[in-house]
Amino acid sequence: MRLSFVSYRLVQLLPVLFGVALLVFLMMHITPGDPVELMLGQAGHATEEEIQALRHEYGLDRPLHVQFVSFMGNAMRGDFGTSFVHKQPVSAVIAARLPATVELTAFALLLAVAIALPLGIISAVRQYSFVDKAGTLGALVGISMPGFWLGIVLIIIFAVKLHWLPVSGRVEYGVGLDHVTGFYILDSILTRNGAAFWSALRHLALPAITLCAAMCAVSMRMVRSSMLEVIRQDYILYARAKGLPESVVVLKHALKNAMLPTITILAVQTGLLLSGNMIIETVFSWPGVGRLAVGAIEARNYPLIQAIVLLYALVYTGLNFGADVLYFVLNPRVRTR
Amino acid sequence: MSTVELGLRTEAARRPTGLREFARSFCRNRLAVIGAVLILFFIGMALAAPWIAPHSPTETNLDRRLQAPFWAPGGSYDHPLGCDHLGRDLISRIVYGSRVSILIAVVVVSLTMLIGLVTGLLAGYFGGLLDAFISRIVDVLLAFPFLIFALAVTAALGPGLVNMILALVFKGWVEFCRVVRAETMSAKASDYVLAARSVGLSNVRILVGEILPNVVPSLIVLGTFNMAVVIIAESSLSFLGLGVQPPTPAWGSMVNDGRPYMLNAWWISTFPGVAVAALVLSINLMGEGLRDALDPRLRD
Amino acid sequence: MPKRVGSKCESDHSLPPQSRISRREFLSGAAGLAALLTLPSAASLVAGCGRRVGSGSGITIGLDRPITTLDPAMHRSRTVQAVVRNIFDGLVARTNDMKVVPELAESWEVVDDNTWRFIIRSRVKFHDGSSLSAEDVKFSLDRIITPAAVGGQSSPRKGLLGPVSEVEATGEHEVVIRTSEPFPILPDMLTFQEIVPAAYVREVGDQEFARSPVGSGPFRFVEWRQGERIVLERFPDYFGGCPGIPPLGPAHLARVTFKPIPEVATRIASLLSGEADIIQEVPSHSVRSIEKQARMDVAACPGTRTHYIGLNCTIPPFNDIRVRLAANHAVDLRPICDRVLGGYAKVIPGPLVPEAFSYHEGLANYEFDRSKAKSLLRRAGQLNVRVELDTESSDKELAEALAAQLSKAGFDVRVRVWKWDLLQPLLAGLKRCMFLTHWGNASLDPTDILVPLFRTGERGNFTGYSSKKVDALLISANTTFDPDARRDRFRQVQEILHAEVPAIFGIAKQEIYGVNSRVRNWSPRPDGMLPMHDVSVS
Amino acid sequence: MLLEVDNLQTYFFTAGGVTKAVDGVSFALDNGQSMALVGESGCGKSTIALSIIGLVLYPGKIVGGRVLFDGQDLTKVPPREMRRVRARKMGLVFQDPQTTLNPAFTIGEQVAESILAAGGTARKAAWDRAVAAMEEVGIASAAERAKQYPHEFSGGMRQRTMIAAAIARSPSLFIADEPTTALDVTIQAQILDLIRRERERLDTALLLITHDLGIVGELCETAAVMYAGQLVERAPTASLLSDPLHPYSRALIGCVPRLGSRAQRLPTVGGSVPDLANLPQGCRFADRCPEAMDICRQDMPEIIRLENGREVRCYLHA
Repeated sequence: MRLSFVSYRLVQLLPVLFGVALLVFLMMHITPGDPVELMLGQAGHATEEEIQALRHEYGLDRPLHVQFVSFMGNAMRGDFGTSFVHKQPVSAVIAARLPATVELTAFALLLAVAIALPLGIISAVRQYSFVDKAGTLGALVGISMPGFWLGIVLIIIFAVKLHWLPVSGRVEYGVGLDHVTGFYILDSILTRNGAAFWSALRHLALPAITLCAAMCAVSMRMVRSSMLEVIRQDYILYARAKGLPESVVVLKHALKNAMLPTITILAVQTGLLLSGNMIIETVFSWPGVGRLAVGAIEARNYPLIQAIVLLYALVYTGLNFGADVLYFVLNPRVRTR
Repeated sequence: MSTVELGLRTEAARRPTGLREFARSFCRNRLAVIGAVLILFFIGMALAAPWIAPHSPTETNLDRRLQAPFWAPGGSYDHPLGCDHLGRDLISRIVYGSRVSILIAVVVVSLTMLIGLVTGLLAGYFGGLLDAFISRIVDVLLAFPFLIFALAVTAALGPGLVNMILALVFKGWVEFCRVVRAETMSAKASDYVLAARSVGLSNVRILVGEILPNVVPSLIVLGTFNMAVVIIAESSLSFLGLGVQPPTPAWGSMVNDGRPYMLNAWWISTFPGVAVAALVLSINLMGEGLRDALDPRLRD
Repeated sequence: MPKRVGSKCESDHSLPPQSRISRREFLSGAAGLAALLTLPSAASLVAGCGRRVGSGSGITIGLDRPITTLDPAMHRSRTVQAVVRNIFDGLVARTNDMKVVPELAESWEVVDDNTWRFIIRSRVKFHDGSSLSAEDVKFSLDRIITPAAVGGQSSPRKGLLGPVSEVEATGEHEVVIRTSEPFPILPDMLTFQEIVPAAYVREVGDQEFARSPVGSGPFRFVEWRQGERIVLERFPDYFGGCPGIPPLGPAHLARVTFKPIPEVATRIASLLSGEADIIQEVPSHSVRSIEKQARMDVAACPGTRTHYIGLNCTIPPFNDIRVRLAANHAVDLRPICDRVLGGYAKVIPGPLVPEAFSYHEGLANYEFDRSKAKSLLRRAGQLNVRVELDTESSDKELAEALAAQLSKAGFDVRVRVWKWDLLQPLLAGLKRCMFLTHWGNASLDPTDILVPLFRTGERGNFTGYSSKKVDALLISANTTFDPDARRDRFRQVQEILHAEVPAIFGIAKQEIYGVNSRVRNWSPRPDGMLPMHDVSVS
Repeated sequence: MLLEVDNLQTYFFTAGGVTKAVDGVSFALDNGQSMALVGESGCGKSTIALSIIGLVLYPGKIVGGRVLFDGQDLTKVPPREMRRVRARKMGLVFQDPQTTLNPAFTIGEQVAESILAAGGTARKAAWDRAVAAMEEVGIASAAERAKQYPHEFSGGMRQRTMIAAAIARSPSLFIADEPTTALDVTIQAQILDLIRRERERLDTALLLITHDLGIVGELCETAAVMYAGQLVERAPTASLLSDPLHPYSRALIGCVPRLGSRAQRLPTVGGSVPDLANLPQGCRFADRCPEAMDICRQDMPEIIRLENGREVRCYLHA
């Protein structure tokens, strides 16, 4: 039963990935703009023949369908070609940037959950209380602030005025952090490098807070509303009537049921975080995939864009898949049917 | 909705759900009324912009470039919130900006809601191939980073207001569709829909009469939040080069335009940001009130 | 003498820039460390772990663009060159005031119209200890001019070497360069190329080389965390640098860190917080907020980029010269330079910046006269003609100011803000009629800008301007060695362009940098290079 | 006296006004006794149950009267103590086993939890007792079924589970709120039988809340009829059924179908319950009462105690 569900969902991923690949391929190729022109920059001295030669080198002179087939074929082998700008395999370019993005996103996600879950629960249990109202207000403010604005404000306050936190980057030079996994927090723990750990954490703070603000707001509201829905259910009244302590009623009986819709929302939100990365990473000069993507799009760096979009799609569908599986595990109705 | 005979709902809260009742219930929610009044205020501001705004929103005057708000050094009461990087009066731009921002939010959210509602209802209710088809499209669009969309749309159609709305709608309906679909599926399995089916009600009547009312509350909550998201998205899009074109003032773009001046002229992007937050707050307060008034289950 | 502009500079005019900065007090070491110390727990954690070794002699530079490669042959970015130029040297270099001087080349001579001979300096060492020879020079230039020579790919810098067709190592320290047609500006163009170690590149491969390069420059490569920073260290065995740019010897700085920080506000914030010592591309409106800070300063110099409004001469309304003239009479660039650009810009009457070779002093901008503009438009039947002014978001402010002026003089102008990748093909296809853009002229030789912008059918010719006379003059100027003859031809071209007005000229913006006052001996350069060899910190 | 409800007033403060769901109800129940609260839906009988267990939720509030339980006034007990009282001394069964069991936990867990809440039992022991209780209420292979989820149980089985959860901790008061309403007729009988049996076995007092007079006779010694937030009649069940005094009781009993009765049409009570937020001045049943007099619309009748221990709120018996 379980296996068939999982494999069914896995099979569903394939058309999605294919659809994403096709979409990004078409979008990038049918819109005007020549990567070779952009690569050569504004200064003169490039002849038409040179441009043609470069186009040929990157296979841009072949018919669209041929390009797509070869792109898909190579992509299945994990080969996304060479980045026009970096002159390196796309996979290597992305691999160098991926840990930064994953670290930032994971941290922001943790932060968002750590804030949104308790606040959402309290707001629901104590509906119309001060915490509820303050939380609602906070969520609205959080969602009303564009990431770049909040980011710059935080930089001005915490880096420029107070000198508490660094403006950009991931870790100080000179703390002697060894590369193990590429996740600096993890690396510093693995190598027991306290200075590096502290430095990495400080660098992570501002971008993570900025990134999680909007997600935190949405998640909190979602937790609150699904908790409100659940708390009105008869089984909660019954649980109370049984004389269970309020904490058990809320944290066990209510939360487990409220988690089901929340998990789905969290998965979607994490997907949105990935897009949010593009702007936050730019503001904080965070060396991640989001900033890479912005640059790649501006330079029409097709191989890199395609790979990044596919990666995003993969992560996103993977998250959703994970949420589904989790839903499946948490929800006895689906599981045992 | 089977409920335990426990008095809370069945005994105390049985009231007809007429329009008047709805209005009464809504009006009793003080915060919701405040929200509604604020929204009316913003709409009034948008409509009466030419009479309210002290100056032209597009008139540049380089002598007043980056002039500070009235309380700060260099400010004057003539331009209470200061001037932007081209010496345009900020408060006038905010007043006029309400037009564009409200228009964008309303148009985008209504369109996305409508598309999401229809597709979500269909997918959730009929299931099968239709569901699979819609769900895969939804999955593909959801898995696609928004930035790429925005750029593709600009690339195909050029930057501008209408194209920006298209880009927002193109991706925005998906979220509504997902939620509506899920709600529809759970409502479909419920007793009252089974009952309605067994009585032989037509699909349309079940969808509109039985399922829709259950979907609407979450739709409204999502919709009000999306208003906020859309207004903010406009600023992110101008960050990416797909914003409202100058010199038309729009709050989101104004927030973005002020970005490089954050260090030395914070007011340029902060005041429009405050306007966004105030509008979003009032939309949301009203949304909550609407939801509570619309949903008999949540009424007290 | 490099030009420094800016209010503070002006007031200190009598002092050389270096000493001016050096007079300032600098308190503790890195400001970043100071920031850290505000948190006691941080201090205890960091203490004794060797952070910021010799912090006094390190410098951090905030770049406005990402660094995509460290292979000097595989980029087309000024910022990348500014970085790699510290790791590598070229045959030829420019002084801070843009004079071309020999670097790795000891001297050169023109053998004939199509042949040049370069004598290479001996006793130059690469960072891996090997010696630089003529072979390395040939290898480096061959990588650029030969198609698919770098790991199967062609160098995007080929165009910069124009007609260079063959490079031959004729001795241990002698190289002959042949061109397919006369190429008088070869030395100028060679300043854009750097010499790489042939043996090392062959050994590690092109890809690895691009990640961890070895050069012969004053700094050697230490670390590149992509998107985050590039760290270089002093190369103790450096040959000393151009004799034309004293002092000679190894670099003063122990370490140079480059950090790409594309977001303007963030870049300024990292200067103000002490994380960066020099930052690129400071917008003029932020100058005051930097100068306000103790120990922070602004340095500016003339740039090499020309901002202009291109007018498409092939489609209405600007196919009518009266409309083009009207547009030129409609704008008053002086207040724009003074206010919008904070005085960090100069009005220019043509495509060339005043520092460029053969700049025509005799030309003047069209007189600002709205009624004249309107009457020209009326005569052309185009009064209140509606046009869109295309631009990029980086120039939005300027475009809005110009549009406001044009709209007061009989045009109805709307600004449309694009991304360059989308605007570029439309411009190249001559589909847009009015656009604000800029073009760089890093070599300061007019060829670099006049040819791509105004020769018939060139890829930067977005105005569709076509004049047989101009085409012929440009070709002849480019193949002539006599500087006076070249100057004369370029001046003629400028006169024709001024008369036929394919564009509204023009603004030459300054390059504005933010500098921490502990930095000494550094000054900004028009070409945007950031040589750190002579720089030190107090 | 185990339970003494004295002039209980529970109001709901809603946007529409004050809804007097329970308006001055008094009754008493001794150890081992059983009593039924009968009335139409919406008359406030379930609110009485909630008031007793201290779970009247916002916007409801007990505004007057006392609920004495073991001599303790539950309306004045702090929530934490109230929880302990519920856990140790009360057992509850609700109407709809479909929605009252948490879908996310196993049956055994939910029964065991109820034992754990009473305190003094280890987790393992609680589980064992839960399984034993499930066996006791007639669930076959209880050890296996305890590991299943509510949706795998039938309605009757779920109701048995609820009873198991209630009896597992040997409460002194057993409150059953419409325990059979949602069940099939055949199952109803089994469940009623089970309740009676368990009540006798444990000698628990029973407060049965129902709209179905038919089941009252089998379970309860006394019955109280409720109308619009008030008690209108209280009597030993047998007397009430054979000789109802209040016109409402009569109407209600008239509604109970009798097997073998040949009536073509079931009699119904005409009209509807008055709005609890907007009550009439006089007798609350006056509008629907076939025997209403002028005074009935003027003044609210008081409860009248008759010699045989019966109580009725009606001017007919003054």
